[in-house]
Amino acid sequence: MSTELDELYQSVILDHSKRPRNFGEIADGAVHVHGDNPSCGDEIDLSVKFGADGLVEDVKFKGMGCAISQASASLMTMKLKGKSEADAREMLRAFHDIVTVEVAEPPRMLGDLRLLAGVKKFPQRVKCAMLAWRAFEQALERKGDGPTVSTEPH
Amino acid sequence: MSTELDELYQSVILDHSKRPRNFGEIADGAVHVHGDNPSCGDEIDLSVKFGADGLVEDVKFKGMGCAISQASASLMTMKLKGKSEADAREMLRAFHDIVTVEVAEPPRMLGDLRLLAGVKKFPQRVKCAMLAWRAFEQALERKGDGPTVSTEPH
Amino acid sequence: MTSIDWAKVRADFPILAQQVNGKPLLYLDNAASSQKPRAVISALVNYYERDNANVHRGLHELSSRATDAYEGARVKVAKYLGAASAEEIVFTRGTTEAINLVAQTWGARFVREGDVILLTEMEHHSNLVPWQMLAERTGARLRFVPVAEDGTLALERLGDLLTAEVKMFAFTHISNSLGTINPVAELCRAARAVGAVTLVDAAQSIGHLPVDVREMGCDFLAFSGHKMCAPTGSGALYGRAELLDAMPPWHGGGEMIVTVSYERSTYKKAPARFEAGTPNIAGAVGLGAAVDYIEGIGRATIFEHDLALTRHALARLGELPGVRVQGPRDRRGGLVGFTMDAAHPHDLTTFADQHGLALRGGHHCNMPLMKKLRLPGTTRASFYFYNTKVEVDRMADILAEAVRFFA
Amino acid sequence: MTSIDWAKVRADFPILAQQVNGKPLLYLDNAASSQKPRAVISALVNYYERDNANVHRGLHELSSRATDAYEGARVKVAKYLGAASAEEIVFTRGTTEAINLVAQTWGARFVREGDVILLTEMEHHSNLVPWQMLAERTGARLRFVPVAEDGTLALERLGDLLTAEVKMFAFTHISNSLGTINPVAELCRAARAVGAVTLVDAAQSIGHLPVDVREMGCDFLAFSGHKMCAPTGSGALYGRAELLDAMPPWHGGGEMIVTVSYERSTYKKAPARFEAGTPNIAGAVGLGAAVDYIEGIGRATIFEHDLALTRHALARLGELPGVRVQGPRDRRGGLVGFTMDAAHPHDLTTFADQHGLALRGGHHCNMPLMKKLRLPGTTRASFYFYNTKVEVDRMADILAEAVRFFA
Ligand SMILES: Cc1ncc(COP(=O)(O)O)c(C=O)c1O
Ligand SMILES: Cc1ncc(COP(=O)(O)O)c(C=O)c1O
Repeated sequence: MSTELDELYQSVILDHSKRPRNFGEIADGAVHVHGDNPSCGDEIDLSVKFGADGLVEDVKFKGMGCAISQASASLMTMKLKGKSEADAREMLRAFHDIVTVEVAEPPRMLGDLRLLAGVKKFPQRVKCAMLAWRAFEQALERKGDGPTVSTEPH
Repeated sequence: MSTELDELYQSVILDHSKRPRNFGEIADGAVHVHGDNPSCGDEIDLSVKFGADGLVEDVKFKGMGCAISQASASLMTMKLKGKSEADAREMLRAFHDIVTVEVAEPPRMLGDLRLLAGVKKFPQRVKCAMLAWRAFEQALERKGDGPTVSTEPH
Repeated sequence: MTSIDWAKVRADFPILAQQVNGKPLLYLDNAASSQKPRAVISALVNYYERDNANVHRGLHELSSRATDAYEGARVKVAKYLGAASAEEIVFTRGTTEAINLVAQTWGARFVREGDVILLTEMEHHSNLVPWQMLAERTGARLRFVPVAEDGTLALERLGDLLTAEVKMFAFTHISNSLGTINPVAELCRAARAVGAVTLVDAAQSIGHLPVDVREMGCDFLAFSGHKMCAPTGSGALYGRAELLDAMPPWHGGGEMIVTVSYERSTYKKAPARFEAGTPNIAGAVGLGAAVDYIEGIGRATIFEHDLALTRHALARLGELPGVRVQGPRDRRGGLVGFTMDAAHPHDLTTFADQHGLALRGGHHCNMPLMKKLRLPGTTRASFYFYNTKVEVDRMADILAEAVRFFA
Repeated sequence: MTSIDWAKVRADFPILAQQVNGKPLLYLDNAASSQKPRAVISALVNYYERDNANVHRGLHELSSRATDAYEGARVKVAKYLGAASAEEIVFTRGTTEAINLVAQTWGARFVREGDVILLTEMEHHSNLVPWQMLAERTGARLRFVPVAEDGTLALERLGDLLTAEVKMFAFTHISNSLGTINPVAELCRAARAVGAVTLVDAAQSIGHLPVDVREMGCDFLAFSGHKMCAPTGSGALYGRAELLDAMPPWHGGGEMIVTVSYERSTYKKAPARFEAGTPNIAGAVGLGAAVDYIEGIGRATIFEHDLALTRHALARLGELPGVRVQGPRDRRGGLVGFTMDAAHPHDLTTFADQHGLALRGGHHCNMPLMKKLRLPGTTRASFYFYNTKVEVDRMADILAEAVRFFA
């Protein structure tokens, strides 16, 4: 068996892809973002609620797509809750690093997200791993606009 | 020296191309046809006057183009005068034969036109040799229409 | 039966004898693009090493050879399609360009506000988007023949849909995601009865089974060379002479004109009218070589071979838990699209690739169909004559392993 | 000076080592199409023998390799042209397709009745007819910068012609019949001053001298691969990102869409927006190899070499009675168009061919210019870096013989 495959699809990842955490939609007061990868059809609807203190109060997602995109979204929502914008951005940067380049010691703050490091051996799958994060990045950009209900056109 | 070239450009041919016979236009009562080879820019304006008896009474041409197209036109005008439609068509057929295929004994009625047999070694030049003849063929088609002054669009 | 030595045929394809990710390459992405036999690659090399020059404009030896090779390829393609003459063949980059050519030139001349373009729900984006654009420009409307539950066209709806307002009926010969073979002759007959022009998208059928435009009775047919052993960037539009000659020119430039002044130009007849500029000469030569190669095997023989593999694949896939094959059971071409409960097409394709198996996963340029079928895409295995039963078995084994892996 | 071993360079071109009509081939029809070095032919063979698959859509190894090769070629072309990014490069079949793309998409969006398209009197049909068609569709008018007696543009007229009504100024970098090198940067500057968009036809300059879109300051630039050692059917349009992104899509189909429903579609940004369907992948890969090959010699070096041959040719032709060279004395590219009193261009070209010499005779897709110059066409010798001074002498000897033969 291919060890690259085993690293890519670790049991935690398959588990998150099958039973995603924080799956759903935040009804009130959240920023909603739609994201997709047109070439593969992966889609995500992300809702992010920012607290009065500017911290990420809640994150939920709905979506369909491959195991990598679903697991990445699920793990992301778990890790982002309670983070400040600065920390969240730092996490985004760190996550992008581990799925694209060799990182000797992946930062501990990424927690189980580090299990997605196997993606870097599969360059065509990086966009799957990044889908939820790109949506979150957009949510950050629109944080100032206050709660939205519209979805983002591509 | 290439014998093919010597056969193609016999002195009679070069002579006709430089001093074409029957060069000009028939003022009255003639069928006028314009012909060209768009890919090489050769052009001909042919005027043919048919007698009351249906014979070719007079043929003149004006044109510019390569030695082959000019010599062929010049020689053609000389040979066609006084011919019946049937003879002229026969001549057209016979001439097309000698410039495209090996003909053991080219018909004597072609006279000096037989000198153009060298063209068959140069397939791209066949359309040069045929330009005047195609125009003449059109003139025959329009013989019944009576004299025209219009030129043929491509 | 046929007496083809398939192992020898397979050896004509240098690319197949390689390892990918440590495993022998098992190329089952033929519906996306086929591989090229040595005969086609050599035709390119010979062209560039001996005959290369620009076509039509030259009076020197290389130019004559290039022109003869290019026009000779046109004659081969015309015969291959059963066209009445080589003048009915316009060389294009492929299917997509050919369909756009028709939508833009035929469409500009013949389609008006309120007219209907009839398509089917199973069209590739290349036979859908050009018509959407034409509809937007002209105010014409699009209608679609539905795809029934079993993956075939709902032909009982044709009577309602194919009305006198329909100016064009454009449909695929073989669906690239479902594998459905459409009854093209019947569809063309029905269209003719209401005076509609037909365009057959032959991208998936061209190298796979006998295709004869006069038997089909179509007005236009579009195909790509790269799916039938020919070079990328080659392909053609077949158009009935009468229609081609009634169409306005497309691109302006060298080779398609009769006379040019600064103010205006006059244009040649088809096919030159639609081939402005220096064409893909070597591509056409390679396409001619591909025609010869395929005819050397025989399209009926190829169809039989591909069908046998498909049947075997259907049988093997049927044994796998949670695997559902899309498309009809019968009358299908040499491709199989399926879903696997345990794995999304992209995960499955990545898994397969690690085993040397080239499959394709996704919407296959059939987005609206996938949406209608409520599928996030499918995984597709598509066969060609160089594939073997042993390869199909290997594929099935890899997929069985995937079922376990992703369970 | 440079230290190129030109004999070794010449040996890279297999086609040149042949006899034509019993004489060594003397290929001087490079302005029509150049020959291909082994490096480019091998790039094609390697692509088809190792990496061939469809691009972009696949998650398997061959598809990744094909995509990397294709997109890698785009990066090479972008660098070769000095573009700001690879997104500014749209692959096309060649110059003609690139110009038609601009005339149709940019033209549809930005040109209105009464607007002016400014061209020059020396444009190739490919940079004239597309604009005539656009003018006809939109009611725009065409204007022409005259060609002066000496074969250069009458730049003193530019002030009158380049008014605020001019939306597009499209001109050739090097004239393919006169050899004139136009002052492109100056023309682009003048156009910018009145807010006109510029398109440079680089068909004749692309492989012959340094071409840098930002130094030129042009908005669009079109070229053909087949004139710069690359395969037929390859080429590109450079467009400033801002302009490309403002243009509507061109052909509809696979690869250029973001979403498709049965009713409507949304489109990707450039360059994908303009590359519907499967592209000429191998053609692009070959173009990338040609860029590498040419950069290995150096474009400044090539220019120097071609210029030396041209000067020598001008000197030798000057000795022949009744031979008149067209075009300017200075600032000219590596081609020489001339007339010979004794012989029409077609007779001369046939004569040359019998001596193994490939020349081109005719209007060179410059019909209106030939009419203006009252020429029935010219005979053209065009040089490339694999030609030698000895070959130019042989050409001159053959032409001298022709003068005697046709006298
Ligand atoms: C100046 C010029 N423009 C445009 C073209 C057209 O190029 P292509 O036929 O490769 O599209 C040519 C070559 O024939 C040319 O010389
Ligand atoms: C049914 C069908 N139509 C059209 C196309 C488009 O062909 P191309 O991309 O070669 O233009 C394809 C292939 O992708 C296809 O399968």
